[in-house]
Amino acid sequence: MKNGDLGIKTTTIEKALEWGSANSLWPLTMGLACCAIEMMATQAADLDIARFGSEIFRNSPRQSDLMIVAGTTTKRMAPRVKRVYEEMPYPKYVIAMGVCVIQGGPYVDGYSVVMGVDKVVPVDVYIPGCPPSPQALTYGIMTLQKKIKHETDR
Amino acid sequence: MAHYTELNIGPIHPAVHGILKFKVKLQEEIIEDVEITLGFLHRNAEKICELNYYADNMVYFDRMDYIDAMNMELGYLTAVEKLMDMEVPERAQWIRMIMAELNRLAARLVGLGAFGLDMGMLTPFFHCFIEREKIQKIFVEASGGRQEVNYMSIGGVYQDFNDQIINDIREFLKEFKPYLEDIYGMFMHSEIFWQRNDGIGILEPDVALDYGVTGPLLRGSGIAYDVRKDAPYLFYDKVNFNIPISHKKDNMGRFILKVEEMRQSIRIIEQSIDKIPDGPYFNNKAKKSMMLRLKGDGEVFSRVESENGEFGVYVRGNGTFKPWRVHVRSPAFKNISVVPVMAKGMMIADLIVIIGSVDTVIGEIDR
Amino acid sequence: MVATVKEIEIPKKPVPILGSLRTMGIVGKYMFKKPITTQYPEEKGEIPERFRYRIFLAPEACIGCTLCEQICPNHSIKMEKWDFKREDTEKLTIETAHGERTNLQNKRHIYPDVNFGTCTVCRQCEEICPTDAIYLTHEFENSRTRNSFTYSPEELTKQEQDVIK
Amino acid sequence: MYKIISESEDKNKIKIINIDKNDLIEFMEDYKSKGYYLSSITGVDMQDHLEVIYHIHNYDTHEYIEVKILTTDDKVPSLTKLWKAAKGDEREQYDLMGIIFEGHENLRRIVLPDEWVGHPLRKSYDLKKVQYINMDSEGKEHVSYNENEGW
Repeated sequence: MKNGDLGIKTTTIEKALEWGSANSLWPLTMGLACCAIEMMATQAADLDIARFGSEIFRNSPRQSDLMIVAGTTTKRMAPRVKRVYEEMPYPKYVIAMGVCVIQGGPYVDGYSVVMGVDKVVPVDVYIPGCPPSPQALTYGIMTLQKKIKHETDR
Repeated sequence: MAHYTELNIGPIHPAVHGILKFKVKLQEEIIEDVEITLGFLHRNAEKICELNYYADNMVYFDRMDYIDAMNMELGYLTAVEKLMDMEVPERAQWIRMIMAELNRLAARLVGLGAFGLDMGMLTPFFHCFIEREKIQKIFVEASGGRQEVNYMSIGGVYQDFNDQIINDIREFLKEFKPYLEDIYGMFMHSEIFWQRNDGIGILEPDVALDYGVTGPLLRGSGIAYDVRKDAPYLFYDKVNFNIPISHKKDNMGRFILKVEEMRQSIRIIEQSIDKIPDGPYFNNKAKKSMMLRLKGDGEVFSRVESENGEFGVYVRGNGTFKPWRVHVRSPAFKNISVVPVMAKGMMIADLIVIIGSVDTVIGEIDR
Repeated sequence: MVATVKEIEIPKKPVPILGSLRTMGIVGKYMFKKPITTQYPEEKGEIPERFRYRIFLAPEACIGCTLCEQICPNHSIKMEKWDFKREDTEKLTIETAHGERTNLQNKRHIYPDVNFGTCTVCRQCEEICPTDAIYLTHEFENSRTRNSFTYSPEELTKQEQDVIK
Repeated sequence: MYKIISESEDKNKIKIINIDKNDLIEFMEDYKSKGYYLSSITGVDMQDHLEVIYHIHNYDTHEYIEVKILTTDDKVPSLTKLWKAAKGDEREQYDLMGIIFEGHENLRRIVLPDEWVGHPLRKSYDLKKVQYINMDSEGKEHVSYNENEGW
């Protein structure tokens, strides 16, 4: 359920919902390639993203509301990414991590890589870098939280 | 009458270490057959390598075995430098060796952590990543990149070691040695770990050779094959180390062997860090400016020992600035092909442990 | 041969319960160590000197030689016309890796335009730049909500928060 | 008896043996009995013909040998009966290079979907013609040139 779909004009409740969903983003392990290792490093002790309410990486799309697409999405993988995205319950958010999923990255010359995962699923936050450091990923998650709370637009 | 169940594992499954699909044919809980589907991470690196200049391809080799980037670069560079008759200064070779071994440690740590996760052991994962983070900090100090380092280049390494890096490596090793024993202890004193691994995933040596398996998987079957010993590259013939082998042939033996290899890697680094000579870290012939435009001619097949085994690179040049053909002999590709043999007759829960023990990296299988 | 082959020793199986207690002992030891988590947004942790991320440009030093464009492995850099007013180029001295350079000129007025959406941060452009005009910085906080990562030469000189997309 | 056409060395001091493709099975059988194992198969597109390169390796004598054969009609005999390692390698080379290994019992594409047109590592492969992959509800993959039919 996106903002404004409630039917009744109850801004306080919407604010509370936004606050709730922003601070309990449960990511899905969508580790496709190199960035997955940095995603694991973000989850690990050094830069524990549990501090942001992203407590654990869920392995089931039904239990998660944030999909971090970490790594190159190939053409063969794209339909599967889409299917997993469709299986996630609303409200759902997507983070594109790494340049491969932003615009194809180093594989722009190739034949089997999707030039940007936003052609497959709608993306909320893009994190450039190859691969982005765990700090950069954490900043991306903070950007998403701000976006959910309508605090940022860049 | 036999009644079969078909079960799909993957492509997105936490236990397959990446994106791979296993189609398992089950009779009750016993595995009859495993069919592997590859290609979900086929990034056409070999084709792009043909379109690029020689030195630009480092980017793609970094991302093949993405947790062992230094060894991948080394595999490509040993081939290309032979192709161009380029000599590498001694200092650069020692630096490369230290970095390759450090990265082997880092890659093993990821492997061990994920192996623990497969069995529901969450604690070793965190401890492994704490240590890996320290290695990556050394990489950043040296090269500026955390994981995909792009540190080596044709004719040497991009940036020189300074005293701080050497100190940091020494300090890291001092801390790491007891830490490794602790991580090892976390696994080895656990009964569940023993019960899930002892006698599981048996790989006979003749089967392993037939399938072209290399690396810890082959050494775990009792065949002492390591490229560092077989055809020493860099200065591996100037340092003392052991090639551990195990005749136990199962997951347990392989696990102990991997940890033993890490201890040997530490030994290599300790010896080589004292031996780094002064001098240039880059071949002047390939010195910066237009170094990336070098011609290569002829053909060469070069191999190095990566974390998964023998990583071979075949490069064919035709006298121009771009390679005519680059082909990679991927160790993980061979290793994964033996999983159906190892898993046959086992329980479905054992398949997960076997995949964890084989420890593949998909980026290198599909390329 | 210096490398020797050694058969590994298989340790004994742990005694039930006692083994688990030993594991708990090992793990418990770390309870009394210093916490290692970096409290990220408040403190950035120690970033080593050579860490590289977003590309910046020093327009005074750029001579428009197009070397960075040629070297980029995935064509992220394109040269673009930009009317940058330089002042006192004759007097300007810039220290580079190859010694001091004076009298820097950019007669064609072309400057690099970087698409950070494909940049792999491989640092080849920084390596090759003869005047160190293009360089990589520690600036990593550049996630966006829009897929537009093309930095014009002018934006390459600005800090991340000033680049509005 | 097989006939060795010529011998040379590559730049890494690996012996290259050129043989005729009809002698391949016989040659490999001989070397298998000497204790050699298959390490890798490489196809090289030389535009007018294809080169297939086999690297074989002896674990006891530490010897690496490169065996090279030429083919003009894309067909070479399969080695799957000798070494199981050839199964995956031959499928990969068929997929990317379009070499048809005669006698391989399961010669399908391995990294690309079955319907993919062309063999990408060929020099004549047109990179500008973009192909898209879609998947139906049963998990079967379809390839098309039309962007709208992709994923």
